Amino acid sequence: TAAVAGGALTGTARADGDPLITEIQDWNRYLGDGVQARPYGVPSEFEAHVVRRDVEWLTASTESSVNFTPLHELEGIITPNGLCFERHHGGIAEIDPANHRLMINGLVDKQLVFTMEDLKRFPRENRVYFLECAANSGMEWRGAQLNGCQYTHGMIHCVVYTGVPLKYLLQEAGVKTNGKWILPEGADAAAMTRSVPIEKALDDCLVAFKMNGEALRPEQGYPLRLVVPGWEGNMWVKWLRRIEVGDEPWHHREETSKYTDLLANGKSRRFTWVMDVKSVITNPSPQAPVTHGKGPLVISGVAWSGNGRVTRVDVSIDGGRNWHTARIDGPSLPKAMHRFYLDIDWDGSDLLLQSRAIDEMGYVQPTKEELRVSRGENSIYHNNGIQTWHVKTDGTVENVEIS
Amino acid sequence: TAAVAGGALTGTARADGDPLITEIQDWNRYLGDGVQARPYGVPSEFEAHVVRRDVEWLTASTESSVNFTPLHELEGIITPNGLCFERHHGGIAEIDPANHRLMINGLVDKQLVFTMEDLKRFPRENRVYFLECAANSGMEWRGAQLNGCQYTHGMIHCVVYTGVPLKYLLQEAGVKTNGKWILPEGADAAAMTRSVPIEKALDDCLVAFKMNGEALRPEQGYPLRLVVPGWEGNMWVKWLRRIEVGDEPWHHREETSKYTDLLANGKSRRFTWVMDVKSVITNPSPQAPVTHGKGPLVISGVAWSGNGRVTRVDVSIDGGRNWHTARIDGPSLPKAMHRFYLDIDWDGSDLLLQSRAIDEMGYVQPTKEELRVSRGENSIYHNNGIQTWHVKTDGTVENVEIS
Amino acid sequence: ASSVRTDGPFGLGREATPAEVAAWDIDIRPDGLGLPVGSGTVAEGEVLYTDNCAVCHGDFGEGVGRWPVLAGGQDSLTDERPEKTIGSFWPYLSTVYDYVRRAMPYGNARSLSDDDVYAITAYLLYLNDVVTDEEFELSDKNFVEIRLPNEDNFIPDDRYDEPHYANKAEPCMTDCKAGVAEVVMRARILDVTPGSADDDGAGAGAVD
Amino acid sequence: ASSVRTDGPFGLGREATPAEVAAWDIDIRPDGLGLPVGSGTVAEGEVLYTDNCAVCHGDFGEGVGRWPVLAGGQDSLTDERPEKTIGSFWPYLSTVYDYVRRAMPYGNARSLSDDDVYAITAYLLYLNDVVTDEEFELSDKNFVEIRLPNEDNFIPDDRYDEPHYANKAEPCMTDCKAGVAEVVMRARILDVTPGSADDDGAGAGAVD
Ligand code: HEC
Ligand code: HEC
Ligand SMILES: [Ca+2]
Ligand SMILES: [Ca+2]
Ligand SMILES: [Ca+2]
Ligand SMILES: [Ca+2]
Ligand SMILES: [Ca+2]
Ligand SMILES: [Ca+2]
Ligand SMILES: [Co+2]
Ligand SMILES: [Co+2]
Repeated sequence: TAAVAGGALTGTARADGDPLITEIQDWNRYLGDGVQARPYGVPSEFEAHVVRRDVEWLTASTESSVNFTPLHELEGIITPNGLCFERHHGGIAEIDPANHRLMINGLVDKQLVFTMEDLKRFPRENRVYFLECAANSGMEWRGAQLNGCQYTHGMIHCVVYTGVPLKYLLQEAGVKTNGKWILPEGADAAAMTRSVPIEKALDDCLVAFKMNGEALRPEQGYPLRLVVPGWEGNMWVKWLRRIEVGDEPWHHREETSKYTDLLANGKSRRFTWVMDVKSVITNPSPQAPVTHGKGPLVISGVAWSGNGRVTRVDVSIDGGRNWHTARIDGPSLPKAMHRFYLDIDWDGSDLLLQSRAIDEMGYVQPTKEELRVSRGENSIYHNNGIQTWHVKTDGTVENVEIS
Repeated sequence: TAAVAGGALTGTARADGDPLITEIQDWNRYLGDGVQARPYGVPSEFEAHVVRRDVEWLTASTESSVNFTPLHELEGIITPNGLCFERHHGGIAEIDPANHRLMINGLVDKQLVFTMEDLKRFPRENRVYFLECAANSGMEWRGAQLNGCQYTHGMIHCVVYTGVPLKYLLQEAGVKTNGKWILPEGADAAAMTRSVPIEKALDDCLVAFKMNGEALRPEQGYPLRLVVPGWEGNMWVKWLRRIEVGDEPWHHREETSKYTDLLANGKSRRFTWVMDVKSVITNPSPQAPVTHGKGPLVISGVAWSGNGRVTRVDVSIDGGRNWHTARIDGPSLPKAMHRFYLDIDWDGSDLLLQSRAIDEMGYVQPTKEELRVSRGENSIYHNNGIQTWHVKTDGTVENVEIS
Repeated sequence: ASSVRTDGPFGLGREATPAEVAAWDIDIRPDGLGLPVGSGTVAEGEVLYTDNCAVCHGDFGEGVGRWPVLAGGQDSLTDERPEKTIGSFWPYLSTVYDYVRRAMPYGNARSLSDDDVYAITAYLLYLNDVVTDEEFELSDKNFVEIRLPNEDNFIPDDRYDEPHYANKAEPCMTDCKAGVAEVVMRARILDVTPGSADDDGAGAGAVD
Repeated sequence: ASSVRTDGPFGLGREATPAEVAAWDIDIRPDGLGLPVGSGTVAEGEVLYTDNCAVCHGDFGEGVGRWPVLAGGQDSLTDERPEKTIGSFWPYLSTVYDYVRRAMPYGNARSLSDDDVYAITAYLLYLNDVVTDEEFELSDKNFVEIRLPNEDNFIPDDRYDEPHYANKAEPCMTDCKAGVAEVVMRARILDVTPGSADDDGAGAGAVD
């Protein structure tokens, strides 16, 4: 009656049957763990490979570094909190919410200090938004480099935020007529700052304290983070402690030295905030090869746009010669991830998989070549070019560029 | 420069200022943990109180028992996987997906066995659904008993499922014309079974392998569970290993001894599948008192209906004498949780809070008294009566019944 | 060449073998479908029950501590605290055979032979006064003849005939009830949070 | 009586004290707004830099290992591997003062005095050949006179003028490109999964 390893028999039966069926398994006979074995639950031990991963050679220290969401292991549009990629500039600030304050200063009628409890007395909203680092896919500007969508596209996550519309807090302080920009600032060792135009601040920004229903995770800014829907992840200041209102932008380090886009002619674009329309096939992909041979194959992926909803995703299996409009499944929400599928019958020959998203503004995801022609190869940021995966006859998958 | 406890100063400033602001805190100076400190992340240490909890005297053993979702700590409509309430009948089956099989037998053209890999080759869907145990609020039939919405209403969660529409699997086997019922069965030590009519099976049931984007949690049926939208949680068979098609229902233990509703006249309703329109205010509530005194107060809660969308939620602050239509916030999806808010100015006097949901079928959440008049007090299941919380002048909250 | 799919069938999975179906197809229905060939007597069942079941369910099915009660409770269904047992509540005997075979004894399921389950089922009938003869033998031959007393008291779901649902009236919004609301009842268990002052007081009611 | 709210203001929070605003309001802008009173010379900065910064950024700002490069790279912005430093790339000196004061030295932020930051900023100008005199003193008085070489090379975001965005054409669906697609380039790093065969090979490019 002991459990029998099923590997050899998977998918086929002996004359008398698969012992995993014909013999009574331990889990069908003996009691498992009861309730409260884990008051806060964790994934199965068989899912231990589903984790955020970093690339050691990328950065000098883990405290200013990044790791990547395992997109190829996920489904739907919500990223579980434990798997949302991390990007820190001075490590994770661990802050007792009782010791956290939010200050509003600068060009306001009344400079204010809020406790967390104060903030939870304002009307609040729940919104699903993707957060993408502007450097996502940045290592692919010069050509195919990393073998896995976790690494090429994993600086993104999408969760439900609960927070106070920033406009309520600014109204409370009273923005002066010459207040045109805000400077959100973090409480961490990097004291992260970015300049945000007041129009955006008064539009859809949230001061969030929850993600996916529970408190923000420490690595995502617990107890308070700024949500800047559709815009560069770097602007979503974590451990938010202060918002200054000013009449001009600050041109701080993260909007001059970083997060500016160097063009081939030596000029650099600045304030390139919106994360453009983009998509990627997550399965199959280099970390998620096809193991089942020919026949029915689910092609699955995610698409998003900082401009609003994704209205259509096309998928090609022949390297962009012919396209099929994919099925977008589940909620289609503005500035949120979208899940798409194309179900095919695989004949077992090579595939060159691509996906191409179109957003509600009518923008079409460009090819990598189109981007390189317009921008050169030194932009680092905002690489939303169409990704190609080469599925080989043995089911393995490689990150390639094609003619 | 050490961190200063802020308790005494919260909300007020000394002449020179709050030392949490005027003195540089450790987390603003020294580096915190880097990326990959926790490849699969966990909540902040300051959230250690946000856990599932059980009530020890309820059951003889934890392996056939229940714990409760901490609704009063959550927001929005998605329950984090680690906090989804647990209900087991033989403990948690721990199953290697490679060793899991799904059989379809009975009145079909071809009896089939699927591996997990087979199932992942069918077209799949992502849908947000609440799962409520039919016994949720069951301990309140005779009157107010437990002080906390975690205990009175916490046998519910709402997540995004990814799975294969059950109809595809049944089509694959070919249901014979006399196939009118299915019997899903679990692989756990309780080998859980329920009878489900074929109309429901072919309508919106899913055979799910993911929740909130990642693999099902072990306590929620990893690697496979049946999703039966809007219907009693007990029917959502976990560790799903078999589906038999038959011409009559099976009248198994969980649909005869249990999950039948005993009326005052000694008759019992059977096959009471739908979870009716229901709501509860989660904040304030006994476990989440008002700590900030009078002034702006956010009243927050959740509503749901097994019949479809919730179209309206009304809130009363005077024990049902007068009602105010609340703001439903975030996605409104059929058979999913809905989040509602009423923002009030609290004058500091006693409140008798109630919420009342209305669904798209036009059903209105009944009062507890209406239910008792129709059903008596021995029904155990399907208690969707309007809950009353008494907010006292000191901000503490009690579970009460009122005239 | 590879092509885009529109719909099934997909040709996935494989045919189940007869041995596989037999291994898992253990369910029983009231009409006897699924009953294995076999038999067992009340007297045989008493021994098996005493050895395997009584530690939790009590020598007479009265239940030890909070473990389930299996016998008694006849005519209690309209009481304030009804006792719902096989004899007082369950509609079909097939449920007993099915459930004991699939899930009992708790912690060692699937350890009983088919004959064992017949014998134990016979003994549970005896404990519930449905049969009175210790020599009574239950088998796949006579199984469907046995009826449980409460079978006729199950009715279809008619919730939506209840007045609060049936009329679907627009609910009242203002001055819905005369007089100021008064608290008439408070939570019996003040705090069930583990570790808090009075979480040890046991309340009434079961989880299901 | 308690009443339903419609909108703000809510009267929440409290007024910040001047000391509190002063403690947190440390940001600097290109026009000099926010600069504290103070000063420091290149020579003073060299000592401070050598003690606090050189271990990571190198004696001449050349960067040790993978730690950031702070000087050099002039005229490299159109190269295949541009070197973006304060001297070669940054538009405004205020960013140096602001960033060093808020975030450096890495691991011991906020440990430098305002004068220290003036001195180090002066030294970084010197390492970048923007000033050449070791006696040069930077202060809140002369700060905004200093211009960095690359200031004029920043332009507004004009992504949507790019041809692939500007025309918003309906994309091609069939026979979009002549000939069968050929693979022209493969991933340079075959497997970055920790523990796998070739994850030690370092690739090109930085995270940002
Ligand atoms: C270690 C304790 C234990 C032993 C031994 C045990 N049971 Fe049980 N029994 C339980 C528990 C616990 C339940 C309820 C399980 C649940 O609700 O998921 C139960 C439920 C039952 C029920 C259903 C009761 C109802 O009202 O729905 C029957 C019938 C039953 N057992 C029969 C038996 C028989 C026959 C044996 C011996 C062959 C046995 N039990 C041995 C603990 C035990
Ligand atoms: C222990 C290593 C370390 C020390 C010591 C250190 N730095 Fe840094 N420095 C860093 C790292 C790491 C970064 C990048 C941080 C990030 O990107 O979040 C950085 C970034 C910078 C930058 C911005 C570089 C750019 O191109 O954007 C400047 C300027 C700087 N440091 C100056 C200094 C000065 C001045 C000192 C001493 C007072 C100092 N650093 C000490 C590690 C160090
Ligand atoms: Ca059967
Ligand atoms: Ca026998
Ligand atoms: Ca106690
Ligand atoms: Ca300022
Ligand atoms: Ca000086
Ligand atoms: Ca290695
Ligand atoms: Co940008
Ligand atoms: Co029911």
